[in-house]
Amino acid sequence: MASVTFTGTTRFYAGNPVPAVDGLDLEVADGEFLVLVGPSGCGKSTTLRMLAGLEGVDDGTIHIGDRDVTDLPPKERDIAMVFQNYALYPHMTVAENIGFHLKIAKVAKTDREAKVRDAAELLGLTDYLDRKPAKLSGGQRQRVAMGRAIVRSPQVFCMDEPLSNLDAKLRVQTRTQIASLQRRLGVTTIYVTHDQVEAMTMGDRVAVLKDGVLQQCDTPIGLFSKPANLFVAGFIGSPAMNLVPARASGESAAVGGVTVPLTPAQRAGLTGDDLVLGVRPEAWRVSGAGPGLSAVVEVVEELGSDQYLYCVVDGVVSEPIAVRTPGMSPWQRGEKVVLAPVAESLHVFDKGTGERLPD
Amino acid sequence: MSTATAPGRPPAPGAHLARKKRLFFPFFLPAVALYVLFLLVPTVATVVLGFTDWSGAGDTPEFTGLANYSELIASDAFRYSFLNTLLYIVVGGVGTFLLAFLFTMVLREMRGGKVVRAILFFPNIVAPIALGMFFGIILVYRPNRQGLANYLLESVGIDAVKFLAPENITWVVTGCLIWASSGFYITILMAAVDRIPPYLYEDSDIAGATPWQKFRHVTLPLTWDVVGVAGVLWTISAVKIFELVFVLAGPGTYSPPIRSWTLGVFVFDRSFGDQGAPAYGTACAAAVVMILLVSVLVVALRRLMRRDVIQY
Amino acid sequence: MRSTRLTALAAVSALLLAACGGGASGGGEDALALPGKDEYLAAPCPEVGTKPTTGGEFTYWSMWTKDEPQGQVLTKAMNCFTEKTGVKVDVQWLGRKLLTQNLAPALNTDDVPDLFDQDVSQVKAAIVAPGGTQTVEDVLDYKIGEGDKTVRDVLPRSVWDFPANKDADGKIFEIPYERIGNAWWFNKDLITDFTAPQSIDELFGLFDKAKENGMAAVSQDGDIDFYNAYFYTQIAERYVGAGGLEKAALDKTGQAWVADPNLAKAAEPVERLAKGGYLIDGWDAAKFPQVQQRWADGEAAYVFLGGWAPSETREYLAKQGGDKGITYATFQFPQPEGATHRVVEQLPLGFAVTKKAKNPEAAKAFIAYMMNKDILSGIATVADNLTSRPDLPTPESMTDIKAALDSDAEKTIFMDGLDALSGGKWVESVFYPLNNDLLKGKLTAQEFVRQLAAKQAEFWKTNG
Amino acid sequence: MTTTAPAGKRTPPRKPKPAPTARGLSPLRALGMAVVWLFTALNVLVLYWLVAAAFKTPIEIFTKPFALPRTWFERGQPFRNLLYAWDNAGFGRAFLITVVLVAVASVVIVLLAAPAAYALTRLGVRGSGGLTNLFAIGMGIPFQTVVIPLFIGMAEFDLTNDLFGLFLIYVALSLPFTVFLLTGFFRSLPDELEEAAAIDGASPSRTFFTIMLPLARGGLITALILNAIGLWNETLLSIVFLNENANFTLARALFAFNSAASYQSEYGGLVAGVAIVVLPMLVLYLLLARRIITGLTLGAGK
Repeated sequence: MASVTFTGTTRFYAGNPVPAVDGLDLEVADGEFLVLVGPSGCGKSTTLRMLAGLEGVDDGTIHIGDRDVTDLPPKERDIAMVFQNYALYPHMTVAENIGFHLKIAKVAKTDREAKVRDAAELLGLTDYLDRKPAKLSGGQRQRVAMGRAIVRSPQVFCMDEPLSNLDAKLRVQTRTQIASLQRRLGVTTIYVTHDQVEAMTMGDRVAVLKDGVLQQCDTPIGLFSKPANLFVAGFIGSPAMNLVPARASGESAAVGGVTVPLTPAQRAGLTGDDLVLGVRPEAWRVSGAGPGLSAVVEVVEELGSDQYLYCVVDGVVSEPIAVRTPGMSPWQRGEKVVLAPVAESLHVFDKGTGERLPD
Repeated sequence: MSTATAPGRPPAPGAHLARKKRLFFPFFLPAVALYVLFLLVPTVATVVLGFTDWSGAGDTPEFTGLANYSELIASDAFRYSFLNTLLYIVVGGVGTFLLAFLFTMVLREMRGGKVVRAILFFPNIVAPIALGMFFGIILVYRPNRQGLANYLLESVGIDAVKFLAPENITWVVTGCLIWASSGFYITILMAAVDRIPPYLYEDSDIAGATPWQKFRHVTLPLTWDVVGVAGVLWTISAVKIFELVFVLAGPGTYSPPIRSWTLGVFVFDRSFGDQGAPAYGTACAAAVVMILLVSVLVVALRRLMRRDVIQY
Repeated sequence: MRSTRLTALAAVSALLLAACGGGASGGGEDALALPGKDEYLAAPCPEVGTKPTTGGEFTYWSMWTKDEPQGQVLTKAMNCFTEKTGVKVDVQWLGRKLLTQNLAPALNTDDVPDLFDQDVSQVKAAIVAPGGTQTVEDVLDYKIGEGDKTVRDVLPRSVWDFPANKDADGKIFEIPYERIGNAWWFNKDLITDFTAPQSIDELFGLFDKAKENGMAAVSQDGDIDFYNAYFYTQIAERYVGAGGLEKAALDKTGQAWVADPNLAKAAEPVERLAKGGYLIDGWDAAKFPQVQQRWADGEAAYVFLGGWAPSETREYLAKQGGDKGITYATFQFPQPEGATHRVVEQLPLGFAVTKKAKNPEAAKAFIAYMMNKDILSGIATVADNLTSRPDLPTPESMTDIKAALDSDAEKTIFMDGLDALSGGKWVESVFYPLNNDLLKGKLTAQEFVRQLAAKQAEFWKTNG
Repeated sequence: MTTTAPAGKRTPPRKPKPAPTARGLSPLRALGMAVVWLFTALNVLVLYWLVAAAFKTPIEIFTKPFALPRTWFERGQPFRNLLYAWDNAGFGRAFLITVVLVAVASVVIVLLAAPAAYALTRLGVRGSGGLTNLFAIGMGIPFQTVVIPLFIGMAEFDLTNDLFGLFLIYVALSLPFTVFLLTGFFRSLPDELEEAAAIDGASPSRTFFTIMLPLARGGLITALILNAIGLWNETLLSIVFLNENANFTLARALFAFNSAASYQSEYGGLVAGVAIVVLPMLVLYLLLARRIITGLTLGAGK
């Protein structure tokens, strides 16, 4: 086992002056499950492929443990990778697929077979060892891909969206399996996904990337409760946090008749008078009248346990504001309501820089 | 047109299919008629004529049973033709495919690979006769005025080679064949290689596979079916090699020495070729041998190459 | 632009056809051309002796190409014929392989030419044997446009009356217009102190001397089987006489080759030629005609070739763009020791008329017209070759060959007609491969005849 | 935690670093690279030689194979060799004949093969598979096998030494490959469009002409090009079936010219002749390389 350290790691692609990954500084602790998340094209896969040695590193370094692996070929890095498409060899049986890396590494046949059997047992694949991948279900294939990774007992797992080809139900199921497997094996894991639910549920820590730049790396709770900037705030959480522009005046900020107090630290951090208030859907108080933003309910989504209201607030925000209320609340479409944010759950961002203002 | 069916509902599939099927004969007959008339009937005729003695020119064919075949077996010219054809198919094929395989290992990840492929492919669209003439000129052995090939050899300090000497000519032709045709097979194989998902190669990279191991464990098994088809194509085209040999191995005016003949040259020589009255019967018998050879080889190849179909 | 000699060269046929006699000025090629070429082509057309009564047209498939000297002569002949008779000639310049590639297959159809030409022995093998020709004996009595002279009056009997020129009915099928002999050729400018060899030893003496002078002794285009065969057949004929080789080749047991020790003896000089390193380096990797061109370039002293040697090499030298010429000289093979026959090889080239010809009369009239001295002389003046009429002038380089052909020695067809046996298959599978090995020094004289005997017995078993 | 890199801090490298996998040169890879480049360079060299030699004198061809042509240019006759070949081998006429013959034949081949391939793949007629295989077998029959009976048969109808006869043969003998190639294309077309057309009330033949043919256009063009190349280069049949210079195709004329030019030491003209036959294909190839290559591989991959 070993830690993984990116130091100023940068990657360019031919013909593109903007780096795909820009000066990434990131440290993954030994045995940690780190999820890289971000929209497509954010550089998360590139980061993983640099770690695996499938991409060159144009600047900076990558260390696994104390070893500088920046320029090492993949096989010398002692990593295993699970691909999005599993990369199963269609002409090999399950057993051959799982044992392929060992075969290349010239592991003796009996030894190899034993390891393959162990891995198959661990993953419940024992009955399928003689099948070709084409004869397996999606979940089984996914497990074969996992088996191929764990059979090597590597120092690091690299997983590139390994669940994206599964249907929704299986995905939920498998994600817990992977997470628990990882905890059991204790192998440092870097896991790439574009699905923030996966990120939040699986990772010890989550690193959010955008345009090749690391936005924030923190525990799921940390990300949720203290998003470092507007991007992270909007990316984590579903429905997304409502971002309401406001104006600072004196010790408070005002928007559409609502006034919220600003801490001295927040005031000090402001670069101008414009700021953005972040309010999660559950942090609104809804009432028929009183102080707050007057809005009209446009859509009501009834989930039974919860209810989501999408409310239009004229002249304040262009997007409807999402509001979570308890299930079976009485709100109707077209109804006029007043929305007031809960002061202690407010997130305050500087509009100019997009950065979170300290509490 | 199908007014009988209610709007929004497809016409009964049976009716539609029956109407479609009526197209079959008008569509199929012209092509198949020409095919039968110009290819199948003549093939049968050739088989029949192979049992006769016939010199054409108003003469009538005379049934002679297997005489043509025993003449073929006894004929040095035929023996050389047969063995050379076999040599071109086997050695030329092995050489071409080895080269093509070597190229697939490199071209896959090479920059400018597409341009290189196009350049390698070019000889395939040149008329074989032009290739033959062209090789005839560049392979000239003539001290102080060497053809291009020997000029190059001498300019790097190697002694000129008598490429066109009869004892070398089969090998030279083999080389030329490989040169001229490998581009085609490289292209076919590379198209198959391009269909292999890149992540399989990435996984082998992570496993630490060498280029040979990647070829052995990924490229070859996953292109096996295409290799099989390409092998059949090679066999079919190599059996009829004619112009290249005729022009390259000989003075161009007369048939080349029998040592360099192929079955194609043999048939041509006996029917339209060198001196003397045509021996259509013998030529037909040799043509039958060509068909037999190609059939046997293709069947053998298919059997040899048989593998499970790969499904991704 | 048109003043350069190369323009002239490029457009040579056009210029010549247009009869621009004075045409191109002093270029290399013209310097090498025989005097009289321009005059010949520009000369007015002679009268036609026998005019065809029918047919406004006939078809002629030619063994020449348009641009070759013979092609130019024939073009002039056809133009004149058309001018004088109004009969058009539809000519196809098909080259040397017209018999088997064009004519023989066409005989299965009704689409045949009226007239064609090729050497007697090839025509006999490919066209006469399956009955594709009609006799041209009647042409012998056609007038040729020189008063009352007929073809028979101007052609010596030996030119047309010989067994190889007879069809199944014993009638002649070809009227020759060109006679080809063969000889050892050399350039008098390079070999100054030449004396004709009287024995095989003296011949090799010449070769040795050439080698001492830093030249290769003998040039030889080794990729043409029948060129390689000349050495052996020339010598062997002197031992066994005209027809002797054919007789040996027809022996079903093959034993004839070993029964007569002279046939092995005749191979000894060839073995000596091979093993003594007399042949020019690269002769065995030849691409015709490059090795004879090397002789023309002076890399080798001697070359054994037919009477076409000057016309082919002269054209080569001209096209090289150089301006050095050759003073052509020849000598015949010396009589080998103990040989009792005096034999000269010849190869008449002539016209034949197909059996299915639609306009035979016009074609035959043209044959007769071709024999007119003002037409036929072009074969000598333009094409550098011997005509079938002994009374016409001879190119200087041909005088020795002509003397040999006109001598009272036995005459035989080139290679004693071996190449026509069994439709050419005998030489192809029996003789050529072994002869090539002999000339390459892979076989001794004894091995050569022994293997010939064995191979031949095998051959006749299946080709009987 | 937050890092916002100042814009413009990083300048992209001239070319991105390759992955560490590509860097290690195994002996096999090194060999492969060497052979690939050697081979490619040789092909380019040979092409250059051919084009250059078409403008050279024989001495230049053999003594200075790499030099640019000079002599003919100095003499103001740069195209002398090409003109010579054009005039003396009858390439002018042959060129015209070949272009017309090849164009018409290729079009007719496709016109006949496309309906046949459609009938075999999409009409759901029983036994289609077997019939398709029957056509495929035709690809394996060497021309030499049928040329004698064909010649005799054509002679019966006075179609030897006749361009129409050769045209018929070209069309017939090209059908197996073309039908086979096109079955692949038609098979890969989706069913839905055909069904949609049927629902819209189009008759089956109308569906074929207005829906399926345009959809298979790529395949048809490929078939057209491949046949054109094949027929342009075809030599054996034209040797057998054409006797008169007036009828000669380019390859046939080149074959005749080859022997004549050697007798006449006409190396310049000879190379020029080769160039005249090859260069149009080169031009076509430069324009259509992708199409030709994908077409061929498609045809073979099926």
